[in-house]
Amino acid sequence: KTVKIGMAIDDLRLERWQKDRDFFVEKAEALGAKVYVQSSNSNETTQISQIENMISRGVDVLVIIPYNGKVLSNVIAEAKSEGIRVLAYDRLINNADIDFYLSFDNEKVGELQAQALIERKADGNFFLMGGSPVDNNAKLFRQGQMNVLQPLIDKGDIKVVGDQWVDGWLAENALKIMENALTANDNNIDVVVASNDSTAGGAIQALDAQGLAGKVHISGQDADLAASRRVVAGTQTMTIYKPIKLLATTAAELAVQMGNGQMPESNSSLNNGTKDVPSYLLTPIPVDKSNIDQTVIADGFHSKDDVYQ
Amino acid sequence: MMSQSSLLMMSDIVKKFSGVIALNGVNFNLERGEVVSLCGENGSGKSTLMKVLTGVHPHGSYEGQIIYKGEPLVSRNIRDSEAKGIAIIHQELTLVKELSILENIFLGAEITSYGVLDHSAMFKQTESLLKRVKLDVSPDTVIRELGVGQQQLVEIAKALSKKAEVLVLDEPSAPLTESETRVLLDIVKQLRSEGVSCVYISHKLTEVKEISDRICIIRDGEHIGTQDAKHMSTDDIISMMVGRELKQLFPREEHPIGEEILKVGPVNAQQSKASNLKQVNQVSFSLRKGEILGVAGLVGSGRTELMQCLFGSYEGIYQCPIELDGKAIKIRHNRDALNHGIAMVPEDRKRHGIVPIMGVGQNITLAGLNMFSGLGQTVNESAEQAAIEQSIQRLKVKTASAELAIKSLSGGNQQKAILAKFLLLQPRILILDEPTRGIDVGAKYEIYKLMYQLVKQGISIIMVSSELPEVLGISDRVLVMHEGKLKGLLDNQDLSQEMVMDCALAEE
Amino acid sequence: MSSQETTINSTTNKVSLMSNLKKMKLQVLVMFAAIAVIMLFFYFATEGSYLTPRNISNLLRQTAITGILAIGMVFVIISAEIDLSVGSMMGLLGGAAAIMDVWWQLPLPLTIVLTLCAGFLLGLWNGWWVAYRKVPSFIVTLAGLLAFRGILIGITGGSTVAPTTADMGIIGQSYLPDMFSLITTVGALAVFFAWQGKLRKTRTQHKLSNNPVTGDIFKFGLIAIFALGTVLLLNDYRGVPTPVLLLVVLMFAAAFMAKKTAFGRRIYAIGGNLEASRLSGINVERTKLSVFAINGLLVGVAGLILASRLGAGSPSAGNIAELDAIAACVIGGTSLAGGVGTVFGAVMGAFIMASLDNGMSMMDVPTYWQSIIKGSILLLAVWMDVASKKRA
Amino acid sequence: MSSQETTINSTTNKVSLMSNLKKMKLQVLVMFAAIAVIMLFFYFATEGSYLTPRNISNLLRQTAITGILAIGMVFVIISAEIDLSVGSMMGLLGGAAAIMDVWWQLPLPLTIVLTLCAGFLLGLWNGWWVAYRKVPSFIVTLAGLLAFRGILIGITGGSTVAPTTADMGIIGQSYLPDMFSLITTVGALAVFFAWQGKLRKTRTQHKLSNNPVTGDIFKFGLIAIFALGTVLLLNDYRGVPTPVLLLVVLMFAAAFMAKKTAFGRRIYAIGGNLEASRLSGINVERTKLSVFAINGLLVGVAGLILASRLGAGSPSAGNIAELDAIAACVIGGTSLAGGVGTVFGAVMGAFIMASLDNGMSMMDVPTYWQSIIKGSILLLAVWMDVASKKRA
Ligand SMILES: Nc1ncnc2c1ncn2[C@@H]1O[C@H](COP(=O)(O)OP(=O)(O)OP(=O)(O)O)[C@@H](O)[C@H]1O
Ligand SMILES: Nc1ncnc2c1ncn2[C@@H]1O[C@H](COP(=O)(O)OP(=O)(O)OP(=O)(O)O)[C@@H](O)[C@H]1O
Ligand SMILES: O[C@@H]1[C@@H](O)[C@H](O)OC[C@H]1O
Ligand SMILES: [Mg+2]
Ligand SMILES: [Mg+2]
Repeated sequence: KTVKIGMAIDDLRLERWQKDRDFFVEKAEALGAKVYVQSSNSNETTQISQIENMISRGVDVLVIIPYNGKVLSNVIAEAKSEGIRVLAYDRLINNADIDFYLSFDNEKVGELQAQALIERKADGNFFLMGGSPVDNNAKLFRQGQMNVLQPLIDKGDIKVVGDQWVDGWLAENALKIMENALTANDNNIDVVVASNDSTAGGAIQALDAQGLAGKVHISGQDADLAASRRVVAGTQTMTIYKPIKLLATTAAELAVQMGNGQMPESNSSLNNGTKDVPSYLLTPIPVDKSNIDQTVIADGFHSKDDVYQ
Repeated sequence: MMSQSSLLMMSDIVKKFSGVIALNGVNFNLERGEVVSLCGENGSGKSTLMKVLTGVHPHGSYEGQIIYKGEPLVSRNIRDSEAKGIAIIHQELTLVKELSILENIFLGAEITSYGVLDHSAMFKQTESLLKRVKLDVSPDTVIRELGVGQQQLVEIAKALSKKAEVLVLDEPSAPLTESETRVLLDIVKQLRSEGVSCVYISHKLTEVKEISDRICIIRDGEHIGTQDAKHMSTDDIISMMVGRELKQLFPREEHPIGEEILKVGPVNAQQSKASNLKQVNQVSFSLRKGEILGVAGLVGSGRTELMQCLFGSYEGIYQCPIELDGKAIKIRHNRDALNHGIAMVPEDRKRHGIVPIMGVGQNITLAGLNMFSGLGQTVNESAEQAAIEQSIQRLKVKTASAELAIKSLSGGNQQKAILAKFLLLQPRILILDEPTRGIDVGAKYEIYKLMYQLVKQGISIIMVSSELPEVLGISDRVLVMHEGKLKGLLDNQDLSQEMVMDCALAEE
Repeated sequence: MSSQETTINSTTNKVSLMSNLKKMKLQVLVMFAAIAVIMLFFYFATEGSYLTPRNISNLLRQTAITGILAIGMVFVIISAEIDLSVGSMMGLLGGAAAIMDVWWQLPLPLTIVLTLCAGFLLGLWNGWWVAYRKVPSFIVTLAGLLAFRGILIGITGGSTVAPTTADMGIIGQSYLPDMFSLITTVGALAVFFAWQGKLRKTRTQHKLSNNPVTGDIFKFGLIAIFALGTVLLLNDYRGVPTPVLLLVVLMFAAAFMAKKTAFGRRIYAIGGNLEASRLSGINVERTKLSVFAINGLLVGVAGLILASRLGAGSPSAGNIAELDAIAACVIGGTSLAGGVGTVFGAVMGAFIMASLDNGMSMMDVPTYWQSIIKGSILLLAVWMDVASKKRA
Repeated sequence: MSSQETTINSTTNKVSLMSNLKKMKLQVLVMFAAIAVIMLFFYFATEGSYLTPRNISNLLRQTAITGILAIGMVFVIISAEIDLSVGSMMGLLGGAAAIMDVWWQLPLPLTIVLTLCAGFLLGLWNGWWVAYRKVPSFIVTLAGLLAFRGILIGITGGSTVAPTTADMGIIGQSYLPDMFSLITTVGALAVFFAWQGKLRKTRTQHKLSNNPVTGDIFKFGLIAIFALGTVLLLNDYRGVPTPVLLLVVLMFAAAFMAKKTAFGRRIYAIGGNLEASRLSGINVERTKLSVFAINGLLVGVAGLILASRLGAGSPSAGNIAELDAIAACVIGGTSLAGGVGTVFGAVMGAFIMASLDNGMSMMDVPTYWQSIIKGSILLLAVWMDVASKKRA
């Protein structure tokens, strides 16, 4: 029989999820499965309705990138009662009986970001720019960042001159936040700890306007095309390359296995409040100018022409 | 004259609107079971005085004292005064268009049982109230579907439902025809015989003479005098109101009448697509150059609709063949009519006439803006101001300034401003739908004079009016309508009111 | 057909009433036709799974929240005001309910009462500024939109409050016993028919035109079949969902309030002509205050359902729900100018919107196409309504 | 003070005019007072950095987009309509501009022209449905809100289109040469004063009341000082930002259109009384169509600035910008009932909102507090305005 997979995505307006979807669908279809994709535009009720509708459609497996990982308990309980297998993709779903979690080590992501920054500048004024306040990953990133930064803050080397969270990971919001932070601190900002590329993009636009792009160190994540270009151009210090192709194709394989009633292998397990969820965590890779060719481009994630334009 | 036993005594009432003095020490008293008329020019403060009485302008917003039944009257709002037995029919219609007659009559005073509306009880009462005002429609009819005159009858019914001891009627007869006015006057007389006191405001002085026990006259917010009605002639009232003599009411002037310029008809207008009922049924007429054609008929006879068809503003389905100067023209939209030199001053001033928050001047130039605008539609202010000034002078619009919002003008002056708006277009044919409704004698006189001035310049006028004396006093020919049909086209020579009414009601 | 007959029999004066009824009917008809077309289309497009008992159940549950918000909103709009804060307010109230449930572990009834009280108070707050301080409702509720969301994020610290207790699940996730729903429905229908019969008698008594008996029997028959059919269909899956019951009960209560109480008629009056209402002695301020308070109460109900459905209080819950609620009202024939609108229409509007969302997501239409199509259908639906009204 | 004097000199009849003028002035005064209080507060709260040339420059740049949207919106609202689609439309147009620039590599002038044309056409689309198909604008533009966003996501495939060329940066990121701004400002002031002088003469000629000469001189002096002061301040940093120039030019052009052209007058008229305007021979439909088209054009300008500022076309750009634009209009004294409002007020409203956002984010206030405070200040500002109007 063909396995029917429902993929519920948070928000396709964030560039990386497009890639995830494309790789996933391609692989799953190659394995003979049928995939239904829906995106909720960052709205939890919409996402719940979409999952309900997929259940009505009779899917065998649900692959969910939650907008808010804590509000899906009910609908997942319903899915389970229909015998549907559930895979949490990239973001953990809490308090729910999910079958599997596949992601990168998100705390690690935060650590790598902070590490890369302090390698370049280990003191001075730091500005913290968090992600979407309702995204569990955003908190994990911050946790990882603080693992590295806190000792230096306590020592007094690093001064945190601002801490803002960017609603919906939107570049526009990040732009305004950065402009105002620069003004408030009279441009005395040495490092911006941005949690992903779209927020970093907004912040760099503000830095650029002050002629500070390339002078202020700033992190990112996802190796978006625009960000890769910035890394090459030197305006963004680093990004985290998460081999999304690997993640997505692995997920597709797992989903098909689960759809056929098998239980995939795990390499770790995480407690989500309900149970220890068998998990598979991939390793994120920090990328800067020096290793972009060997990673992002070598993997075919972006073409060399695109990045070096 | 001021007896101690007066039911109501208002003394030294002063009311200001952000600096403007509308009432300046007015005295007014009312005995039990009498009818006192309040007369004065437009803007003299009649409505304001009554609003002070009925709590629309709450206690404290005016100076002076009101003693009612021997005690000071303190009304914070209209509910307070209604509770004390004082009810008012406002000059402006105060009905909610989306609600039914029944709902409007009991609005704010609904009959309920256990919190649920008692439709039956209200229905019965409404039916008898409607019978009393001789309005033959179902209590469940939505107000929107009624003509202005019928709406006024509903207002009267509503006031009657309050069973007040003092009833204020602010120009109740303005939108009514003769026969309806008769009904109204009979009702007032009956109320008086039942011991109810009435304050009656009207610009129709024959009514005033007939109904009042006493007449109180104010001018520019000042109390001019109150006298026994028996001792006052219409001329007395007028000269006290206007401050000068006014010899005759209709300044009839000879004027040459030219050849036929407009042929209309047969006009047919349907009420709505759903019904075959016709608002206008096979009406044809013609108009000559420099002629005043009066259009008479009862309320709801379809006069307004006929004019709307001619002007291209009727909203339903209609046919209206028109020949102008012998050539057939098509009027699909009121803009077409205006382009052909046909202008119309609409009947419902508030809804169709004024842009309330705009200045008087800008209202006047609204239709003719193109005349003052040059390159890129830039308005030439100088030319515009000059035109406004001229219009205001020509029609004697009483306004503090051309920039004052038109809504704060008295009704009569609003009417003159709208007239000015269309005169500015220098139309060939001018349609006036109830042009003097709610306008004081002095102003009426001036409007008539203006009409003659216009016809002498070769402009033709069609005047729809529910006041027969006016139709007879002004027009050259009279078109009589009844229930959508043309009943007669009479030459206005030795025509009497009876002859017109007979014509209207004659069987086919 | 039936109205045609009556037109002929009735007198000239009565005609306008008839044509009015006919107009209303036409609008209802257009709405039903729209729903039928939408449903048929999706039925074929999803190879039948759209009309399975299970999806009908889903669909109705997905209608519930917007429907309840629309009921409150329709009164606000009829009174010629607007409430942009309902999305944030629902989020805040849902969050509050979750906090009471998760953090404070209050018993469910207490949580319910406290949440409803809070809703009522927030509604009063909005209403007070609108009615007594004369600040335009657009501004008051825009401020609410911002502030309520801010308070929600503040009290939850931006995190999601989860998981709620099993009790809490009752409000949004449970189903009624089959027998109970059946019996209640039959009972309700009986009461309704009895009442209509009485109404008919009074109308005859007052010599008002009635629809012909055959027409009425046909109509009532349809209603009965429709109501019982839906219940049976739902019972075929898991029963009538509790939020759907809440929606239906609130709908009838609100419709009754709108048409049969003085308070309801006054709302129409102040929306239709504020000055006239004031001059008729209506306490305009208090009426507006009450309308907003009632709206707040209903938002409270919606917030409880939301919290129960989410199993959590989330800082972003209810985002832009106000637009859905307003759109539902307008699709259902409510005029934003005030004075015109029905509870029934508003709920239908919510249902149409939910049907579209549900159908398209079942068809696996990409989200961006869904927005485009939803936008277009909104436009076309209202345009058809406008065009048909003009014709009549 | 000055209005006090005139009141005394004028006759009874003139008083109401004066009090009218006074009312207007009072509103402007309240607005300026509000701005002053906000600015002072932030000045102290940020230890002075709020009022540095650099932040003033920021602040004005942050005002530009909302300000330009508000200019278009104010006409829509004056004509008694609403446009909810501007946020999505701006996103779409910005995205289109970015696509032309990044993907197609069109020269900047062509990108600008095409984007503006596209804006004009989208505006026409909205306007056509509103004016000729009589669909309520709330619905038409709600549909636009959904559909335009959908199209944007569709054509960009959901990804961010970046980076834009350096040329594109000119629109949103460049500054004018110091001398140029100074000379233009002086020139503009001269023209303005000459014109006011002429106006004064016409008014006297037609016996309309004028403000006393001393008052006017004082007022014009203030305006001159303020304008030149701002320019000098901005020059002290990097010069007048291009988007600010655009805002100012568009503001004056629009104000001129509103007050001095027949078209502008007609917009007020149809908002004040649609039926009366129609019967006066105004082509109501065409006027509404034009209003929406102009609004579309302005959204196009805003979209270009946005794309340039972001250096990208982003699928979520411009989210809920419509609310900001509408709020700006209403804070600036525009009545949602139509017929009342000024361009100047709308831009001031946008400025007040931007000041709040800017100041609070400079103070590093947590986002949720920002929402709460912004909401409260919105409410208080409009309430003060309402209260002061009633008093006057
Ligand atoms: N709300 C108001 N604001 C400002 N001025 C007002 C207001 N109401 C009335 N006025 C002014 O008060 C004066 C008296 O008006 P009022 O309506 O009492 O006149 P009236 O005698 O009833 O005239 P008419 O015969 O035309 O009805 C007028 O100059 C009018 O412009
Ligand atoms: N908008 C409307 N919808 C339905 N019926 C209407 C409408 N307006 C008027 N009517 C009906 O049309 C008929 C003609 O009314 P109308 O007032 O226009 O006549 P009229 O001869 O001009 O009388 P009036 O002296 O009142 O102006 C009345 O029976 C009225 O009930
Ligand atoms: O990759 C990131 C993802 O992990 C997070 O959840 O959302 C933002 C993305 O940038
Ligand atoms: Mg009056
Ligand atoms: Mg008429």
